[in-house]
Amino acid sequence: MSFLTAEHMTGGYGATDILHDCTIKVEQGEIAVIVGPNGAGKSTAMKAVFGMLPLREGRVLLGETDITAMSPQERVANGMGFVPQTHNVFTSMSVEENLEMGAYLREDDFRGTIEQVYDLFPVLKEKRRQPAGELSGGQRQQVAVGRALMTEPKLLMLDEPTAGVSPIVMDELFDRIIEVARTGIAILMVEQNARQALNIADHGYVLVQGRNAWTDTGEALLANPEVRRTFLGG
Amino acid sequence: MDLLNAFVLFSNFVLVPGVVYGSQLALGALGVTLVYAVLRFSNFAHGDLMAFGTAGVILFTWWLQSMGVSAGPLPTALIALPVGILAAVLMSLLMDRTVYSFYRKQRSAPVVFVIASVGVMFVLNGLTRLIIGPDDQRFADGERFIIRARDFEAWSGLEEGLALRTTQVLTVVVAIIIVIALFRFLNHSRMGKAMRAYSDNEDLALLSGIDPAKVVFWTWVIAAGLATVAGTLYGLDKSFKPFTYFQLLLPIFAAAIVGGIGNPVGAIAGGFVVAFSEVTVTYAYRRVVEYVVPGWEPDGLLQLLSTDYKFAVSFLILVVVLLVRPTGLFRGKVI
Amino acid sequence: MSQPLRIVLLYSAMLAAIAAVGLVQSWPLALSILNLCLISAIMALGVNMQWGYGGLFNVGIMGFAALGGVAGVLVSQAPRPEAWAAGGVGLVSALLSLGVTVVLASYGRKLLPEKLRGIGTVLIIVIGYFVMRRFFYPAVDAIEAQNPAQFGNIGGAGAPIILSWIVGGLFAAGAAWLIAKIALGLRSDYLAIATLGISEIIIAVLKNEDWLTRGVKNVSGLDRPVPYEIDLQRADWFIGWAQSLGMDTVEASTIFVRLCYAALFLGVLVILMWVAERALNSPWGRMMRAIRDNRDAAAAMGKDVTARHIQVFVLGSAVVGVAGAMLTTLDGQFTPGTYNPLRFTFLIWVMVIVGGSGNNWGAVLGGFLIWFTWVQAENWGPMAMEAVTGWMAADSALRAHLLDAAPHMRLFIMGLVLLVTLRFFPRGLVPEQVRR
Amino acid sequence: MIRVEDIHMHFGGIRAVDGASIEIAKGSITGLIGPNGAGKTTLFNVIAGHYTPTSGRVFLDGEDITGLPPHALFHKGLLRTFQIAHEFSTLTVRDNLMMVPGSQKGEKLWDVLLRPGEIRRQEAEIRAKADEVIEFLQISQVADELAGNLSGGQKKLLELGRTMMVDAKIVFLDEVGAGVNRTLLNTIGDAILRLNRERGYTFCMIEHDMDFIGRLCDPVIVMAEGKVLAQGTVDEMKSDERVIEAYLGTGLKNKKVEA
Amino acid sequence: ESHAQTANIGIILGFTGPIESLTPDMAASAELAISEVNESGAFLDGTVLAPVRADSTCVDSAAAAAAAERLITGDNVIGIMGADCSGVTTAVANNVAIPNGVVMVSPSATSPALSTIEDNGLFFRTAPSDARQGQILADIVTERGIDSIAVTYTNNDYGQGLADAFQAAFEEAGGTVELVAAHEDGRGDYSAEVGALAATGADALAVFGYVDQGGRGIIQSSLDTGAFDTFVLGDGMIGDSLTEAFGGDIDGTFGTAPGSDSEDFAAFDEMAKSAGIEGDGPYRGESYDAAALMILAAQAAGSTDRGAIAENLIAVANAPGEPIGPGELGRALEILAEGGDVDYVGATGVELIGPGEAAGSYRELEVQDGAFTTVNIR
Ligand SMILES: Nc1ncnc2c1ncn2[C@@H]1O[C@H](COP(=O)(O)OP(=O)(O)OP(=O)(O)O)[C@@H](O)[C@H]1O
Ligand SMILES: Nc1ncnc2c1ncn2[C@@H]1O[C@H](COP(=O)(O)OP(=O)(O)OP(=O)(O)O)[C@@H](O)[C@H]1O
Ligand SMILES: [Mg+2]
Ligand SMILES: [Mg+2]
Repeated sequence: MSFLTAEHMTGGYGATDILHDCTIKVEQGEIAVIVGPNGAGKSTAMKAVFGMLPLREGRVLLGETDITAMSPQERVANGMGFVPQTHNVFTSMSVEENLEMGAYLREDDFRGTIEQVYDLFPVLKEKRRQPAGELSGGQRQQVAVGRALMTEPKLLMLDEPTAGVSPIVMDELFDRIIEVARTGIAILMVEQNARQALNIADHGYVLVQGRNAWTDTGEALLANPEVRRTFLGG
Repeated sequence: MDLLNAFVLFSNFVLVPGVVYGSQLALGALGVTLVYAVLRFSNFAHGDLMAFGTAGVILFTWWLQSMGVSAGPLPTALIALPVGILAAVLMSLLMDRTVYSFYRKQRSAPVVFVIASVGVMFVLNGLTRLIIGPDDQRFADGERFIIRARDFEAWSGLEEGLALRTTQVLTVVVAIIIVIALFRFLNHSRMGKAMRAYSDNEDLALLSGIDPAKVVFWTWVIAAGLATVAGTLYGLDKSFKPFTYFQLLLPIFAAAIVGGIGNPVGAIAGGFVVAFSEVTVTYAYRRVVEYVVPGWEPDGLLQLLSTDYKFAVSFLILVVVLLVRPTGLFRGKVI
Repeated sequence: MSQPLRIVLLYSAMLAAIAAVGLVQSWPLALSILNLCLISAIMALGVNMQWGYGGLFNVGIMGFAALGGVAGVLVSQAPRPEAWAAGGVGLVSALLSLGVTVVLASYGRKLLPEKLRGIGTVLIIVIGYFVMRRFFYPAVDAIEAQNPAQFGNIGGAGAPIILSWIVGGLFAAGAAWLIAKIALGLRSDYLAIATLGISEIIIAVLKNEDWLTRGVKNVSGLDRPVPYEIDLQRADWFIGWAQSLGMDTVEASTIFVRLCYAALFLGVLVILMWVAERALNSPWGRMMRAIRDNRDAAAAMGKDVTARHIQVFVLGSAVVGVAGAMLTTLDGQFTPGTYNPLRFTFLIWVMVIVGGSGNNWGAVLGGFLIWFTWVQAENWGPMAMEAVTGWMAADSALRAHLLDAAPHMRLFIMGLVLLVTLRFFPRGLVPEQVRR
Repeated sequence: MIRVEDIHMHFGGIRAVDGASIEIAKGSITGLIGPNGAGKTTLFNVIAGHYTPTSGRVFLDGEDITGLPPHALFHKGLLRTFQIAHEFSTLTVRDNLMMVPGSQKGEKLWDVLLRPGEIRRQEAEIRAKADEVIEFLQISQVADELAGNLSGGQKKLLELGRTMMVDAKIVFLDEVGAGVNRTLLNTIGDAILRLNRERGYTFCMIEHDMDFIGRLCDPVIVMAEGKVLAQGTVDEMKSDERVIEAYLGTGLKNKKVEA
Repeated sequence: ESHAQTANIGIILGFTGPIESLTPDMAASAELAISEVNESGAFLDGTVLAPVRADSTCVDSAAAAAAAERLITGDNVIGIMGADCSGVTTAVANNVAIPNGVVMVSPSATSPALSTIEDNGLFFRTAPSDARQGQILADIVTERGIDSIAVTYTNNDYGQGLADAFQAAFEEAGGTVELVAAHEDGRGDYSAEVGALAATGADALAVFGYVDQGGRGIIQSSLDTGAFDTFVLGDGMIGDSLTEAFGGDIDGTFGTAPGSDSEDFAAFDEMAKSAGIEGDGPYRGESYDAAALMILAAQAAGSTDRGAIAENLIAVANAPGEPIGPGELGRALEILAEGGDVDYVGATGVELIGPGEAAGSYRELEVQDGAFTTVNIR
């Protein structure tokens, strides 16, 4: 019984299903990575797990509790954090306010966490007063991840966190993600920088057209020639 | 001395009325701007919401007066204010429940909300007249003047008088207080930030654990409150007539937008821009000039433009401002 | 439901409703409603071009409609040589000096050296303004002195009023072009308030410049493109014809006249509709939708966004102008007081959105539905109130109060209809279709 | 082909681009890399006419094009993609592509009314072309989907696809790779090479994926803090201290410990 | 009687829109005449009259025409009391009433242009023309020794017509009009107008508007700023709500209102109040008279035939005949039934001249100790 269990998820945005009996599991302290071609349904799967997509079939369990019916903000309250792929910052609010919004539900003093985020992404400290909408693509991405970290979730979901960030930041980010995982947080992320991602992943899911195509450990998938050829660019 | 006369004259006919009318518009514009900022649409029902809330205040005021309650020198309406606000709030929430919430779920385009608000406007328009009728209603009481023009002349020994009314001072004071309060609320309170976040990116607000229902609720509470206060102050200062309140909608929107819609500070600035562009441009400066430049007796009235064009002028100035600052004086939203 | 089917159903429902009015109340009424529906539909079509295709938030419709009306006066009114004799020269010279000023000012900006540019232009404009006043006011006074009770204005060209439909379109187009040049840089609500402002200015001018169209003194008794009922009632051929149909001559005449109008209006609507449909379903329409979706990307893909915006803004306004002229023709009079934003701007917007913006069939249907409700609510309101208060004691104060308020149920019902329709058709009765 | 002379682009106090001068040789595939916020996208926006620079000049084949509007530059054969996808969300994917070609008869109202025949013919051609591109980008299954409903990566592909609809002189690609599946990215890489070799397109691309840059680009320009930091072949850059320090870094510190 | 047949009378006024606050009382006054007749039971051997209201919106000609169309072809009214604002009135007359041969009696449309429409003798009005009132006001002002005055008028044909007439007459008589400024009704704020008017330093301010519209606003802010304290009022401004609002502050203010002698109007006012018409806006008397005239004309014609009513209207309005005041409709009906002649005077001293226009005489009123009192008849 894993920490997050999303099984047999079937559903879509309209008439046609995008996900077909898709299952994803994450353990606490582990990193699970979803890879797959564009339009395979990775982001959709993430949204489904987070309750932003009506599921026709399947259920989502967090720990013991069935959260299939929960609204997104309730899931946040239950310790889930999510960084969407697009539109993932409050463009009209300053960088700092973006981080504060991440800590919206926290009653304790979160100054410390903000500082940690600034250590992780020094640029943001310089730009703390600037509206996030004026940031560069990569800077936005950093704000987005920072926002999610602020919630101090038990399960952190990231949809392509490294898209458009420079290599140095990407490495930093992965390092940080590993550290976060070490603190016992479950991490589920979608990545197109699949090699680096699978490198640090405990489990990998390859999604094709809304179905689980391969499911294995990170190393195993990296080793799998078929997977390499068709999804990791040889 | 003459300069002083000139100044008093100018204040009496331009400065004071301008400031007061400006604050009245500003209070209205604040409500519009808030709804726009958070719920992302221009709420055409605001004028009639003002009328509705004020009607509530008036009815309760009458009852108080019949009970012999009064606020001494201040208008009784101030005591009745909470009741009117409550009425307006309930109405707004009802309208949100029955009308707007549906389109939020649908994720309809802003313009659909705007048109829906026109529908709400019609409905409120009918209701208000059903309750209190279309006629002119007077409910001001207490001390009307702080100082009358004549008394001022006598007191100051100047040739020109300066009249100051309780309601005028009241309006300005309240306006200032509300603005400051609202500003702190939006920028420093938790709910205030949540509102801005929600208005910026609804989905992401969800992901931060913000409860949209709460945000919407508070937005309407504040907007309705503002509407009622603005309406009541206006009614006290001038007089209450539902149709006039509908007419106020245009200058109010003008104010909100020229200031930069979605931006509270802008709403205030806009209010004054509109008010003063109405008053100053059409004022006949002859007597002021006669004081300032002794000996010169201009034969004309030194009126830049006839008052027939007062409304047109205020809009003209507005357009010009927008051409210089395309998103209003204070960088408003673009949706 | 497929779109064509839906269109057929809704349109026949609408026509049935109008027919019902004819059967239950009277045919002249039904027809006069129909005529206004047609005009409203054309206005809605114009607005739809600007919003539905171009995403331009024009809230100055009132102004363009009014300009169309002005055309009605200037085209059809009898010429008034004495007025021109009195102030013609002055007026023309005023216009000339205005033109000269504009030209000088614009050239001045280029020619003058950097430093003097600002003050230079201002100076030119100020001087020009006073020169213009010099000619303008005497001329105007002279003209307005000419029998003010009856005329006191420059009269018109004495041409058949139907020409004014074209001229009105041109007037509106001209104004729109100017406005576009100035204001189209603005986005969404900022453009809205700017256009609103400009339309208010137009109306203010029409109300106060008596020499042009008599200001608030109104121009009435404009001639008609169709026969007068009175004449028909006196014409033997018509009387005979009416009797052969077994109809009362008076009613027959009113019906006949309204049918003539209906035919004319329908003609215009059909032509415009044909053009609009062609345009919307062409690569041009695709380009407009692209621009509406994302200006930057469209520009990057080589589309001249500004030019397209001006184009569609001018076209849409012209259509509104035509409708405005038609309305003046139907009323047989021009009354600046008529033009208020609620009736001539917001109501039209309601038509477009309820009908379905971005879809010509929708906009037209919206025009029909909303006008129909607008007029019928006028007596539904009181009827509803009667029904509501029926059970109360005849002399109860509450009942009296409610009945007094009955007329205001008009707006109330209007609002309800609007909200309900929009509730069940959030994207409009005939929504913009996704072209697959 | 493109010469950029000492461009400054300031937003209020922020110096997004602060005196950058670059040359893009005809027929080259020039890479533009640099840390987040270095000013790359802003520079693109200046070149493509979306911003008028605070100071500095841009030349296309020796002609000064500073401050020309984007649509004018398009007709001069200068195309660009957007880092944050700018799809036409209420148009289908196919229409997104079909609207691109310039000087379409059907975009002139008169012709629309008077020359339906010609237009139909032209549309047929454009449609065929669009379908080719769709085929190539492997998005046929969503060809008739509204672009607004595409997945993040699909939108990026659409961005690229639009530049393939016309014969361009020079194409600016702003991180087309970000969020695109690596296998597909390789095929895209091949396509870029082919367009470059066979049709003589000049490319300038911003990328953060060094393998991709490595495969395609020569030379590579490195920007940092609004200025050009270094320039040369990929390998030179990879070994350039400043570049490593500012941009590349030294790879993952903690490798994953086996569970 | 149960078997009595009924006839409808149309009342088309702007129940919604700019003058929505004036019209209810106007309509009620017209209905007052109708119920008076019904109670008398003397109309066309017991025919019962039923008022049918319709909304002219005051501004929307098209909507007004449609509403009138409904009255005439739907409810087949015998005649129409209305419309109010000149714009819609002209539209209704030209496009609906006249084509259908239906009588229209407007209580408030004063536009001179209406005198010249080809009305086939179908259009009448009980509101006197502006020209005459302007003249009279000018006389009064000069007599009171005021020689410089500022004028503001509500920006419609009534206001402008009256202002023009007044200015002409006043300057004729040697006075100076410092400034004529229009004001729009229903605006939020009038300090701009008052500022300009005050700057003229004129002795008094003439206000030609409506008592509970812009006119009130102007007076309000004039008093507040101490700009003027003497006002010259047109008929639209006469009303107790004005004195209730400003009481003694406007003592010495004077103006004119239609009405041959104060008794008649007082009598009407009496009836109105007792019938529960609290308000005191303008045109109530005219509305009552308008309805009364149509009914009497029908009685004189001995039928509710539309054409016949038109033919008899002038006759009942003017001498010769027994003068009829307000509240005497029953008597009038009797007389007419017996084939006698009546000269309807009504609340406002109706006298129809030329093409169906009223040439009423005027009462000169002055505010004394915070109440309007008639000081003279002209
Ligand atoms: N409109 C703007 N207003 C203010 N600052 C801006 C604006 N656009 C960009 N900036 C700032 O300019 C700098 C450069 O932005 P730019 O988007 O060019 O970076 P970049 O090199 O594209 O980075 P990335 O690789 O992350 O896309 C950033 O620091 C950003 O904050
Ligand atoms: N809002 C939406 N409405 C309808 N269809 C959608 C919507 N969003 C995505 N889709 C469709 O669902 C499919 C999967 O989308 P999704 O975003 O999950 O892909 P993905 O695996 O995240 O791809 P990428 O790697 O490019 O992000 C795509 O074919 C897309 O067209
Ligand atoms: Mg995705
Ligand atoms: Mg970038």
